[in-house]
Amino acid sequence: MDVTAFQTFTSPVVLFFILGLLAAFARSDLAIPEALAKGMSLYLMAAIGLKGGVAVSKSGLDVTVILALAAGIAASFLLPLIAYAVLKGFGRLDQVNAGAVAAHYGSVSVVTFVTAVEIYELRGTPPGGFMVAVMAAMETPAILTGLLLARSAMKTRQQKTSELLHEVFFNASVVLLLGAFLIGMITGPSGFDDVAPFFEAGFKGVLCLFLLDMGLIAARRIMDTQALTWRLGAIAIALPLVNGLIGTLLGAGIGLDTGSTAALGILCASASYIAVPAAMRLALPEADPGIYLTMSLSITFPFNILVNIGLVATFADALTGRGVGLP
Amino acid sequence: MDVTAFQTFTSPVVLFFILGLLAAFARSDLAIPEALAKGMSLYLMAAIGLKGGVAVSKSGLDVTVILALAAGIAASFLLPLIAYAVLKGFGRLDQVNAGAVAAHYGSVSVVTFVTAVEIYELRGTPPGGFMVAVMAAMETPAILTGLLLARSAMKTRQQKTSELLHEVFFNASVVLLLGAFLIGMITGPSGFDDVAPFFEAGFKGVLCLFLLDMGLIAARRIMDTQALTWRLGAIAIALPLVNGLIGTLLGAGIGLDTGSTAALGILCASASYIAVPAAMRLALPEADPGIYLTMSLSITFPFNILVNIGLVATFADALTGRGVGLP
Amino acid sequence: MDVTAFQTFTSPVVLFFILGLLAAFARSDLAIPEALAKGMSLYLMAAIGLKGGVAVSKSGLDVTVILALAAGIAASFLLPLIAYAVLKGFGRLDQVNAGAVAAHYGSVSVVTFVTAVEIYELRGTPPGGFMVAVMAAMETPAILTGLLLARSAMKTRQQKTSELLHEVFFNASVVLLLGAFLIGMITGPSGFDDVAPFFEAGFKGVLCLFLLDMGLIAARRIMDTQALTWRLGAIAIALPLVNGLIGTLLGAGIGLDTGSTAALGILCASASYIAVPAAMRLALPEADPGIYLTMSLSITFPFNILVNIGLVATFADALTGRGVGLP
Amino acid sequence: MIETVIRKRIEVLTDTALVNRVTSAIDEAGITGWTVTPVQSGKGREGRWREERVMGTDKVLVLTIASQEKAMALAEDLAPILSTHGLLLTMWDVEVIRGDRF
Amino acid sequence: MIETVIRKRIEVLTDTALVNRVTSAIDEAGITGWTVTPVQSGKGREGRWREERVMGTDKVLVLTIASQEKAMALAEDLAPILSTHGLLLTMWDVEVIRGDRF
Amino acid sequence: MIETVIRKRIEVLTDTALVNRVTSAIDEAGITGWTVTPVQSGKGREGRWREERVMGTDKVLVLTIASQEKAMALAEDLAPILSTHGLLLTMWDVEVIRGDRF
Ligand SMILES: Nc1ncnc2c1ncn2[C@@H]1O[C@H](COP(=O)(O)O)[C@@H](O)[C@H]1O
Ligand SMILES: Nc1ncnc2c1ncn2[C@@H]1O[C@H](COP(=O)(O)O)[C@@H](O)[C@H]1O
Ligand SMILES: Nc1ncnc2c1ncn2[C@@H]1O[C@H](COP(=O)(O)O)[C@@H](O)[C@H]1O
Ligand code: NA
Ligand code: NA
Ligand code: NA
Repeated sequence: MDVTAFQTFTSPVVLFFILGLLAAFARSDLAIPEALAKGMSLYLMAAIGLKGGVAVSKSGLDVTVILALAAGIAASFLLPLIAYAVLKGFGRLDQVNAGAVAAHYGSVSVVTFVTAVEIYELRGTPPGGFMVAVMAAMETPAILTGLLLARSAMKTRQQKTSELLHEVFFNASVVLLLGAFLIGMITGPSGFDDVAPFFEAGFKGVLCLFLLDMGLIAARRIMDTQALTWRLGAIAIALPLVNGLIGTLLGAGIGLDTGSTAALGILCASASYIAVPAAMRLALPEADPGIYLTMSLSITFPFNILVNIGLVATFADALTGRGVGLP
Repeated sequence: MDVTAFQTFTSPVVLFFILGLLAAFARSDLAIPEALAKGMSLYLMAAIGLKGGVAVSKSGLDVTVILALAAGIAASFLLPLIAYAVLKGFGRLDQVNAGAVAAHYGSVSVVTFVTAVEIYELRGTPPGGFMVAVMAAMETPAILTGLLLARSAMKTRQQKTSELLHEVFFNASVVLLLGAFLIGMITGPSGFDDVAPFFEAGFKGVLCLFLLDMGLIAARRIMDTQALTWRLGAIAIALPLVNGLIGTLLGAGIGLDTGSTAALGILCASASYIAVPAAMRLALPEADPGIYLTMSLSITFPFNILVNIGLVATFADALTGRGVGLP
Repeated sequence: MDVTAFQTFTSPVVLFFILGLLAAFARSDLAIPEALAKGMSLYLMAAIGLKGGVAVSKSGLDVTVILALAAGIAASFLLPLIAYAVLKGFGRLDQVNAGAVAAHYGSVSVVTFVTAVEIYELRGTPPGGFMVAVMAAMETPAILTGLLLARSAMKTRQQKTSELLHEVFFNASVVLLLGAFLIGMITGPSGFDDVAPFFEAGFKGVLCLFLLDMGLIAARRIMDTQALTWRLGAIAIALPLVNGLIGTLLGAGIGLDTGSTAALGILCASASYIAVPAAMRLALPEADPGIYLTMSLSITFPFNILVNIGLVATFADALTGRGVGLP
Repeated sequence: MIETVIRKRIEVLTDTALVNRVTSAIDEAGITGWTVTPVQSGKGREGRWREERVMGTDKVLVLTIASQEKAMALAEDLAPILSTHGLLLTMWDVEVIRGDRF
Repeated sequence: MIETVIRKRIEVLTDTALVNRVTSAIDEAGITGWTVTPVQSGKGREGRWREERVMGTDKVLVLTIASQEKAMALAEDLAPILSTHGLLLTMWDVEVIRGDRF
Repeated sequence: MIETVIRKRIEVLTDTALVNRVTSAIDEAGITGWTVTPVQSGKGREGRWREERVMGTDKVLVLTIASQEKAMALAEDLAPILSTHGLLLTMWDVEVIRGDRF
């Protein structure tokens, strides 16, 4: 664990995130143009999708992959239930806000996953390529659970369900991740070689700049917010710990290798701050973005990047017996 | 031909284009920010210009190059005449719209050319570097022919001719393509080595994302349009076939190698959707962009990328005897 | 010197700058989207900062570095005094405008420095990595001197000093340069390897496109300006010559190697066109941006890129005995 | 002298996620068109929003020109979601040329 | 109390390709300045345009503040190309401070 | 029929560097919020500015909706820096729905 924690803090990727946090706290005017930030997130999703697909085209799809997909989807459906109970009870949120926040914690954060993969590769326990498909599959089920939990309290003109389902299944990140994954599977390693200098060599550098931006945004939001209580802050730390534990147990339980187990753990631990907020704006406009964005983006996200990626890895090591992962 | 067609559909570049088409048809909200799309097109033009110039600095300029330039310019001037006749007759367009559309089909599409070069290199028949200069030379003559054809029907305050000529000869893509071409010729291979990691290694990856965007745009336009008749749709398929044939015959006739012959074919087959529409907005505001953009961008462009690049290559093989191209 | 001058004009980086100048003078509509230009400048600062930090992590900090920092800071404080005298006397500017312009010439231009480093590396006299820290340290002292010089003439509501100091010390470029420098020092060469394909391999290519944009902007500004007299134009050439001389003498005097001596020279010779104008807008709104931007951006910047980088290098060679620099 | 007529100009500040709802309300009101312009940042009762566009919480301004009567129909249609969805609607009279288009 | 005067605010929606034509009309009308703001998408009689900015069909909004008289001169000057070139012009009265500038 | 009330709409064109000064003036005037929209280029007495955003000389448009009284307080507060800092302020009456918010 010492090694992991140490590696985390000498990785340029994490250091750029910290630089972003510090710059924002010091009220520097450093900012990444919006178009660039969107472009970088499209690039990261295309790259991670492609790499996953190429990996699966090499290893093939087997029963482990099916199990991992099933486990991920089940977790995304069910984790919001725990979150909802805690948020309504200890967190003192009303039904609508508790449902909205719960949906975020069942879904996943692409950048947390990507950062974890980088760090797990450095440790010698790279997750399997199919975990990208698991991530894409976990993005949306939580939204449905969250809406069901909040629904009875909803007063306004209902979003048409078909419209919402469409939004949920064809949102940009799901389409791009799965599309690039399929392209990677079709072209395989030889087709990927052509585009590898762009999608592989540039990857970590882009991730550095993207995390710089995320640090700036996370810190600015927490400085501007008025909506956050200490109870909600505590939950935003507790949920990734608990969910990370559950995910890691699940991964080890279905027999994943060390890296994939940790990756499933961090997927469960991470909270969405792109796809789910967009869906909530449409479907639960009464819920307060000041609550769900600040919790997922300004507390859980940094906690996962700086601490939890390492914790989950250590736990996965213990459960699976380190060295099982293919280096 | 089987091999070519197969290669086309396992190339990540083409697959990303198809992903874009499908995502837009499924009404996904996937979109590339405008600034990024413009940046990528500047990058592609700078890179293709540089590479062409470096290639010519190695091979030198000879009579073949002069002939290819002359053939390209002549084709750009004359191809609109065929298009105009078909558009007015079979297509039932009025004089102004027929002239405007004809200008597009005489000019060229940079991205079609670039994609063709990638695919022809994979096949082992790379076009000569000087074809970049031919492409730049073919961008604008067609605009003049199109305007002459439409002119007698023009009613509004005339665009000053000098203003228009300036717009035509100093438009961004001509300046950047020829400028980068000259820079490539001046610096030569040794100077290019410095910037190759950026302009060469990243090229195919950027092309992937750019074609993803083009797929999104082409599909969205055809879903939104009301201006298109089946006659015009048919012409938007027939013209690239006929013009591709003419261009390939021309290339073989002046003794170009296989790759360059196919490249001249695809230049003739391709239709502009950047430079010419901009010029038409200024010079022929009465013409309907709903017609010329939908034809060139939403029908001819995908047809060229998915089908015609392969057809033209096969035809060029037959005419020149495959294997003449330097692999 | 012949060699240097020749190398300058076959470097793609400089040629793209010239292309930008020519395209703007020909009134082409070529333009780089704003978000992209900002993104490229962030990239260049992060990359140069990282590289400097990694270099220092290898070589360690010693007395030379301290001396270079002290010399740079002193120069930034004091060079505006010379500039101010010339601008008020020969240049016939009033106190406020003379102070504002003087601040620009004491501060530095990141892109001029970066271009010089590229060219000095080609010549075999790379500057030390610590010069990046010197550059960051030189950005802001000149602002204080310039304000002191102009202050007694200031009439409007004073910018709160604390606010201004904050703006000055936490402005985006200082934070990013020093932050990336520290990250480079912490991660060292091994951590940098991961991100090198992005930050190192792409560097010169990005610099090409960025200088293309700078050429466009510099030329367009000079065509649009009405504020410039021939006296001010002459000063915008004379100051970089004189300041470059002073900086080079200073560098040789404190015993820097050839490359670092030339780098200190070009830092003194360069004039800010990003950080200082922004500070002047806040602190000296009465000063005319038409004067200070046109001088620093449209005259001094091109003069440095095209001529002075070479001159300063030749002078540094003579002073230090070429070959002292570590190639 | 050219002739101008009076029309209503309506501007609606809305989350990007809701822009389709606003534009389809415009279409349903029988208005000929609309234009979307970008927005950078802002502050309201929910505090500042600034860089959250990566997070899908960015906003745009939808502007449309319509006759008095169609404008009121649009305002009527959007009224219920104005407060629940945090929309901001302003409208005023403008002069337009070729007013028959609107 | 500060004093305000009434001026006309004119906004012209135009293709980017035509922006020079509009701004030179403003200059010719003797108006002191203008400001160009970006536009993202829209719908008109020709259907939607959205992502076509790569294609040179993007639009901008040109806004200018002028005296009543200069504003009418500008409107007069632009009127002939309003329909042929798909421009959209609206104008209304605004209060400005330091009105002598305009 | 929905009810609308009249409020002032104020738009201030300002250097990006000064946007904090403008928005804090809005906050101090007790106005509930503001919105910042981007600007691309322009021309004024100092000549054109166009691509200088890399140079920190870009501008934005700050818009705010307020009651007549608060609007005048804001205008009063900004008046001194309008000419020194090259700001451009226009205001006019608009109809809003749910006017109690402003
Ligand atoms: N009623 C309207 N309100 C606001 N914008 C409009 C309106 N009608 C047209 N537009 C804009 O003007 C552009 C050209 O319209 P048109 O000339 O009808 O194709 C459209 O794409 C819209 O951006
Ligand atoms: N009459 C005007 N109408 C619209 N915008 C203007 C006008 N005059 C000036 N501007 C804008 O205000 C900025 C500063 O103007 P100035 O203070 O005259 O240099 C210009 O760059 C324009 O963007
Ligand atoms: N008085 C106002 N003037 C201009 N824009 C406002 C005003 N109040 C709110 N806004 C904008 O509307 C958004 C939502 O406001 P709210 O619903 O109060 O959170 C804010 O983020 C601002 O961009
Ligand atoms: Na989760
Ligand atoms: Na053609
Ligand atoms: Na200097």
